[in-house]
Amino acid sequence: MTYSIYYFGKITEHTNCNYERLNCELSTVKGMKEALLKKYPTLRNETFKIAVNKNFIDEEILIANDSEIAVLPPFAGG
Amino acid sequence: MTYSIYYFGKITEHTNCNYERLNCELSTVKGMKEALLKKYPTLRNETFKIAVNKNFIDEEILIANDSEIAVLPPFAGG
Amino acid sequence: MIKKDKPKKKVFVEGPILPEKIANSIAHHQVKTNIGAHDIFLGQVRADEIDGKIVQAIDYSAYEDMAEEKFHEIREAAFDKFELTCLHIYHSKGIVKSGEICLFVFTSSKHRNMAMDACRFLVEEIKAKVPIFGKELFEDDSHQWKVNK
Amino acid sequence: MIKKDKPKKKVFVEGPILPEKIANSIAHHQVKTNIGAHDIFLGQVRADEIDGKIVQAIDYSAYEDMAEEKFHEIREAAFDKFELTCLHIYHSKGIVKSGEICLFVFTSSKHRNMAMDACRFLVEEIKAKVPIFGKELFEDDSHQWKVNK
Repeated sequence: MTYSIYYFGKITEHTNCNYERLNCELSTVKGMKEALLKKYPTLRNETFKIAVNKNFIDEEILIANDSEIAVLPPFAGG
Repeated sequence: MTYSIYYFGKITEHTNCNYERLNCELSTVKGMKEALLKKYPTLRNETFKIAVNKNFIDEEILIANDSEIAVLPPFAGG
Repeated sequence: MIKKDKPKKKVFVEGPILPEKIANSIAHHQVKTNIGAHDIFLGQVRADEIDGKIVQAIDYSAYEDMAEEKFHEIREAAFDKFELTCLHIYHSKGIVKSGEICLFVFTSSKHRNMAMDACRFLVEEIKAKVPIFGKELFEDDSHQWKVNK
Repeated sequence: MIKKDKPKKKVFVEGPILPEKIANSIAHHQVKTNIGAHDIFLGQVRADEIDGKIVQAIDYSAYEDMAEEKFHEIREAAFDKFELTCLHIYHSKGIVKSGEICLFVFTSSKHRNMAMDACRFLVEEIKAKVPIFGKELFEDDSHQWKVNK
């Protein structure tokens, strides 16, 4: 599977990039979280949510190939 | 007693004036209402409140000489 | 009536409240950097249809001395009830055409809830307690007197 | 995600929201003579002191595609829940200095309650659901990331 992953706000201070393409096994949101924490161990101290194609989905649902994944720190609008 | 009486809004359509000085006996708000209805019988169909020196007071309290009396139709601010 | 020591602020403005006045008010608050939230309520004259006739304008009058006192009391009550940085109230007198603004209530606070709660409180208090009268004028020179609900 | 037919309105503006923009928005509503009440919420950047350092500005960024979708959903929900004539939302991106405005929510209705309820609903929804991020910048070039309560 290939996923496009976007990072925002404070998360980018851990990843040092806003965007990357990740090749990995078919995954769920939960699996994706674990893969990210493995790649960027310091993310463990951050609060974040994962959006799939601009929506929050159940952690156990499989993420389709070519999905747009976003790693989002707490919101601060307004 | 002498009272200064001010009329506002729709009330002035019954009194045909904004202001008059009224000489009458020592009176309460209740008594003042009755005197006004006697002088301007068509006021009977109107809703109004009487303010004494810019406040609403108990209907039974005596109104001091030289008080400023206002006859106020329903409010429409905003 | 007990005399208050604080000077009363003038609330009434002649004719409609212009958008530029609102912009100026907002701009004046940019130096107050402890403010995080503003709430603004604007009352606008509606072109209501009543018995087939359309309201063209409202001619506002008031028992001004009492009204300014009531505005002052309402303002003090709001400062007691809510944590506000500042608040401003303006109301028209005289002719305000339909589509024009007749009431401008402006509250500012550190956080949003206080600003919004205070703004609502002020609007309700003004409508209920301030002796302002509105003559709704129709095209054919007839009129009717507005009553707040 | 179901595709919506209605065009989405642009919410993001570069830098602070200027008082003149607010005045223009208000002025544009004077032709809508069925409106009786407007409510406006403004978010302003506070010069908060954090560990002895003062916030100079917030640098706003967003997951813009998702944010515009969320704004659209929130707007549709407000129109469903409240009887509104119209509503407008603008949010800054990029640098907004302390004292400047970063959020402008504008609701209009025939009567006051709907406008005020809707405005409050919108502000809460925006704060909770829209992926916008704020980097609070201090004088010494350090920063911290803002988190909504």
